[in-house]
Amino acid sequence: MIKKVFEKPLNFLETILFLDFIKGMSITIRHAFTKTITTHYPYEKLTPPKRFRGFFGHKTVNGLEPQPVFDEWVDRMKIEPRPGKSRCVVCYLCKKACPVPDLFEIDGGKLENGKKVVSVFNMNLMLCTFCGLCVDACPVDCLFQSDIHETASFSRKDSILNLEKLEAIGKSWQDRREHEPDRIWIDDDARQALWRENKLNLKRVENA
Amino acid sequence: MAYIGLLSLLAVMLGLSVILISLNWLLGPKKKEPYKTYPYECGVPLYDDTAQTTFHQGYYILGLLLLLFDIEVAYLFPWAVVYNFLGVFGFIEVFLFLVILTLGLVYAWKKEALDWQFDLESL
Amino acid sequence: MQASEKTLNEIKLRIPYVEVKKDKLISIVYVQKELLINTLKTIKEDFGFKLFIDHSVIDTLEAQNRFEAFYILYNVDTKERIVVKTKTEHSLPSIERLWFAGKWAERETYDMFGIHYEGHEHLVRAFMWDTYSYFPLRKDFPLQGYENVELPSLNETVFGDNLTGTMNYRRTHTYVPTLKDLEYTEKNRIKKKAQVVLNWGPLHPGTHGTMWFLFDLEGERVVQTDVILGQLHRGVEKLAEHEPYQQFLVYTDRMDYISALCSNQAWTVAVERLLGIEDIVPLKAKYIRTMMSELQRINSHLLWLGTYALDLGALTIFLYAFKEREKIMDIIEGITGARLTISYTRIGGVRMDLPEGALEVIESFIKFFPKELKDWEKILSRNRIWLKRNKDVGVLTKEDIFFYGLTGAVARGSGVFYDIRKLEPYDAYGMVDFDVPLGENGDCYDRYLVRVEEMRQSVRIIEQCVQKLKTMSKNEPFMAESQDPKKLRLTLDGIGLKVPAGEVYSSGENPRGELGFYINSKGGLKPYRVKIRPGSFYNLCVYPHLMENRYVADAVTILASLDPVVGEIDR
Amino acid sequence: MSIVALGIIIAIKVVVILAIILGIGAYLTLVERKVAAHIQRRPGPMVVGWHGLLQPLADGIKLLTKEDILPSSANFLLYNLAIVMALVPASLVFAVVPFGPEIHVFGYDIKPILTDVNIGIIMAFAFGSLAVYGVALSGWASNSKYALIGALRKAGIIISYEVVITFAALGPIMLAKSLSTYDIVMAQIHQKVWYIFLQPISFVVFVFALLAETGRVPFDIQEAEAELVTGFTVEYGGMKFGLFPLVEWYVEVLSLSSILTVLYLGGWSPINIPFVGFVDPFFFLGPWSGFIWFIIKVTILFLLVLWLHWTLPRYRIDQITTIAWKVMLPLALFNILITAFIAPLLRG
Amino acid sequence: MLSQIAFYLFGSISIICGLGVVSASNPIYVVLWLLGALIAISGIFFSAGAELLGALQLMVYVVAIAVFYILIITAVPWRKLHKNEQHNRLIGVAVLPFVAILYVEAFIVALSGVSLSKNKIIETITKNYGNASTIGIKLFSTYFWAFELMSVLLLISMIGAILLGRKEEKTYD
Repeated sequence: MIKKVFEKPLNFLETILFLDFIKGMSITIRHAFTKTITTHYPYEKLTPPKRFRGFFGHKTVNGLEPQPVFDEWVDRMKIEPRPGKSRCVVCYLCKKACPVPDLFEIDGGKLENGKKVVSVFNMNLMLCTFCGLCVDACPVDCLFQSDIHETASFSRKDSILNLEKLEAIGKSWQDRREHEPDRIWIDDDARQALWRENKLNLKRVENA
Repeated sequence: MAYIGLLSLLAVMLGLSVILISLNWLLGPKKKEPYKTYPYECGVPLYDDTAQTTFHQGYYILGLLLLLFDIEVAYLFPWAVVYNFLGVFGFIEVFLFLVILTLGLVYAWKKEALDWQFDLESL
Repeated sequence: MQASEKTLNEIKLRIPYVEVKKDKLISIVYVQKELLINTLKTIKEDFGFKLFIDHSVIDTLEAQNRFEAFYILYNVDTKERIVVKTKTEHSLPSIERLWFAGKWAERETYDMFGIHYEGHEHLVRAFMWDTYSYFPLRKDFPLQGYENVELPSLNETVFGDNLTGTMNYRRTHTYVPTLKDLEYTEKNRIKKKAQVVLNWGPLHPGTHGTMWFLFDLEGERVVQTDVILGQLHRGVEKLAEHEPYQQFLVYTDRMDYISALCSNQAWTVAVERLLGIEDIVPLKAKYIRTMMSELQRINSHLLWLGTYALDLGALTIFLYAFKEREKIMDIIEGITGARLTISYTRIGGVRMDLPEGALEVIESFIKFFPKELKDWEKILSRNRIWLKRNKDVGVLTKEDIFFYGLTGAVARGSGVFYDIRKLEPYDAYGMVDFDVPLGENGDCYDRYLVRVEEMRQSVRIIEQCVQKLKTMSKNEPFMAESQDPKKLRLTLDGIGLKVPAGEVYSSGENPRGELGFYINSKGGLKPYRVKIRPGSFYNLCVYPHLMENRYVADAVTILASLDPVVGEIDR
Repeated sequence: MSIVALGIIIAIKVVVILAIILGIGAYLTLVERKVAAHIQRRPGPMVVGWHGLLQPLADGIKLLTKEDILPSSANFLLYNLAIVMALVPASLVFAVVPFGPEIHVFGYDIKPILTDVNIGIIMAFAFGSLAVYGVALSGWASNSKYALIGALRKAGIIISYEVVITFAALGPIMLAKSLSTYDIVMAQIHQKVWYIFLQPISFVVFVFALLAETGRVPFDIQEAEAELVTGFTVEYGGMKFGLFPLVEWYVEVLSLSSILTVLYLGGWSPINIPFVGFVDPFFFLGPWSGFIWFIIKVTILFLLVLWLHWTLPRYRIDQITTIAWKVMLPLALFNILITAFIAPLLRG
Repeated sequence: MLSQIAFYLFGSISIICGLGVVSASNPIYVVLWLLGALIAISGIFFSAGAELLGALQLMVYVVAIAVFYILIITAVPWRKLHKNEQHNRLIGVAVLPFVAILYVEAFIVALSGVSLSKNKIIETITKNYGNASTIGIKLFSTYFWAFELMSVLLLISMIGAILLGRKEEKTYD
């Protein structure tokens, strides 16, 4: 329950022979002759884990939507799902879930057949905290966070995601990462190289 | 004659340092901005307008002691060189010398002059 | 634990003019403003509620006695907590003689509500500069502030970005201090007694953030110290009043940004207690939360150890600590998706189940970590320089702990058994086995040893959590009972379920001391008032006392051993 | 020896010392960064050149092309004079360092020492302590509190360790019976013993004083980054900023390490078996092996300094002065007395 | 000849620096001028062949000035100093004629054939024994009483320094 902490004081021999220094120095020298454990950042990059909360994207309609939720929402909101385009059903739940006001700008356009499609979906990432509450809120698994983490830009305009950008990110995500298993990391070898002394002994998983 | 080398090195180093300092001035950009030359004090307004004020250091006595010990060393250098010529006599001589000065050191130690001097009541 | 019926009755018997109230969540003593000091004194001295936890006021907007003040006190021996409440129009008696920590709390309240404290020695604003004329936490102060300063954006002038609609960058802002304001504040804080007043901070590597210290120096010795806070003040408490409970979680990340998960957990537990759903949170979620927040504790202590060593000149330890910290960050990133501002917990559970491989990775980490810790201890713990720099520096007695309202490792370093995880177990802490390290002398060295030992104990806790989680199947729920997990999260976002009226004080043991949330709900989607009790803020309040007659070089030692984080101090 | 030959020899020596100060001094920054990096399990500079070999060049160019800023309310003359006063005396110490044995080239006997004088060792200490002015002046001239505190701390260190270093050096001088650096090495060769074996106490004291005078950990308080940002250099920029660490951390460490090598490690002599003789694996190089040994010894010392630097925490200023006066100085005095007993036993 | 040139060079430097000492208004400059003067004087010692004295002059006095320097920074009331900067710089100019006269005299002396290099005794001693040994043997045999007295003197001055430098002792006067 209670553990008193204390350390023995230095004894005479340790003081005159500088054993405390030597102990420390033996550790630093040992480290000096082991391999480095850094990633050479701009030249080498780690793959972010699948759950990484980076730039946002819109998944596109490709037949893998969560059913029956998607159809329910499509019916309820009178949406026209278009293959290859955003799954968004203009439910505004993401906007509601967002702790920041004015981050989302969402609007649905009316088609000639009376159905709706999403026409405006702007996200002002200058205000964004990347908390992921909007992603949780999305009922149709449309809005998601991708693995894009290099988000700096030279212009304010570039930090606003519009529908095209979101769809492009979504498509590229669906091509690259969507099929991956829900695993802590994907790049086991690179991580093992960084963890070096730790043996990770993860079960190998073949990418589907 | 032996010092010509020393003097020439001195001259070369003087020239070099002047060159290095002025090169910076020649090659660097010159852009004036309002707070660029503001003294660094963590980016906030200065409380005192200048840093060149009276500033109490705790080791002033140590400085004086150093001076005395330096003079002592000045005597010991010649002694160290001729120590073997002098034999026992020289040893006793310097032993006395050292003992008397060690007394001084012990006195300083006892008077806590070897610690930092701070006297807050005098504020 | 709230004060028992028995204690309340004894108080009622002893001090007949008070009113007592007790419900499941909180025990309150109501008292008249005029009799406040006597009551507090009796409660402190005769009933043993020695530890000062928090004080602030609630702006009730009523016509008479607009402000309701509350004082939260703790009795370490009987493990009871009590809240003393009083009503006032605009002024209160100062309690700085009873608890020094009250001085800082009063400064904060004066700053935010404009309450005047009679008998307060140095009533200056805590976060805002001294020439600021509004009181931001009053209910009639608008959330976005009064817009009266135009700041042209560099981006606009250089790149010509002209955005429209809600995307437009607002050029007008609330009042910002000018250099003149800052100079006035600076000179108002400290009356120069000695030779030189040194600005130590806000942009300084040794202050661990944007803290602004003023050292009045006689040579290298500090004669008096003052702290100017507020460089990172964002009005989190104000924001809390305007956010649904779930959405405020995001802001707790940004308070103590080094241990975001622990703050998340403390907030979640507080809201769960208010909602009364603490018991229906699934066991798996509890274990996951405990495990993750202990990982975060190690992470936070590693940052502390690294910067502490860095401040004392041992730069290599800094990078060794960061090497291990990086591994924890990798784990947390893999599980939650973020490295710093994590927002992983949800009211009623956690955001996601653990991914595949997470437990194996954590197991591998905790197997290796103690060895590494031992190595660092070999470099530091018995090094003569380390001993010289830390022993007998910044000594805090047990009485100091209570007087200054210190918690966390600082309190434990002085031998005060104060660990919320043991005293008032939340989540899975009651179900795991661990020791609380206690120091003896209360100097920087003891605090160092306590924190290092805490890392070992965290490893123990994580080990037990991993063992427990391994026995749980993948299909067990990680959110409180609900058909659709997403639905509960959404309902708590404020679309469906509403929070009942009531108040609660609930705290979590953060790496930097007790992080408490006093939530006052009048029902509905949003809290009426949230007072956050930041561990760092009260831990820092002892700093001027510790710095008396010490050298500038000790400033870093003492500050680093208190381990404050500005995000939490300023909120 | 003709005047022309003498002039050429002196010119060559001066150029060599200049090369040591600028070239090697600059490259030691790379060595330091690499050593620090590997101790901390990083690769260090890797981008400019192969394994960052051109990094010092890039650093130099960067420093030279920075803007030359004079802080307002700083004193222009003293501000710049400080750099000169830091660089010049520190480099003058090399004038009395014997880099190797006497060599015979083109019919001339050349001692690889710029000024071989009777009192070389005193001159080395005198020049070494002159370097304090650069630091102290820079602190006052730049009119910043951090700089002032840093400069005064440096002055405090010098005040404490100047006396310690001279007292420590008295031991070897007594054994060698000479103040000339060249003769001290020769004495060690004749007596067939490095003085480190006879003077272990004074060696330790000297190493501590070396660390203190050069501002290395655990005595780097004059720029203690955590408290004073960078201490006395806080108002300097560009090459001016670059020169201070160059002088303090590299030139001074090199020069004092050379002096230490001369005093305790037998200068250019090969590996020593006390009182028996010397073992020289580089015997095939003839007299040139001496230079190799000198370089090896100084390198090892420099690496030792780096190793300490990247392992230990730092002392506080009052602890530093107290240690100097209460531990180091009595030890050095004690050492002198012991040496007085053993010195007559040595034949030289 | 060379040593003669060196003597005049260092001599004039020391005179100039000495003038700087008395004419400078800022104490920091005073210290720097003094430093220059002392280095020049040690240069004179060197040029005269008294190497040990020169080196010790460098070591002891340089350190001494470091102490002065700290004294100035720590004890000079700079604020008052900045207020009355009306220091008379003309003193320096007024001294110049005297310097000129001095130089003329020095040249007359030099031309009349009295020069330092004539003093052969010093040179022979330094050549045969080295400066330090010569001084050492003299000091520890002929003048050993003076040497021992010196230690007592140093002890007294040490005690004096401690008594004067400590603020605590001042409280009862």
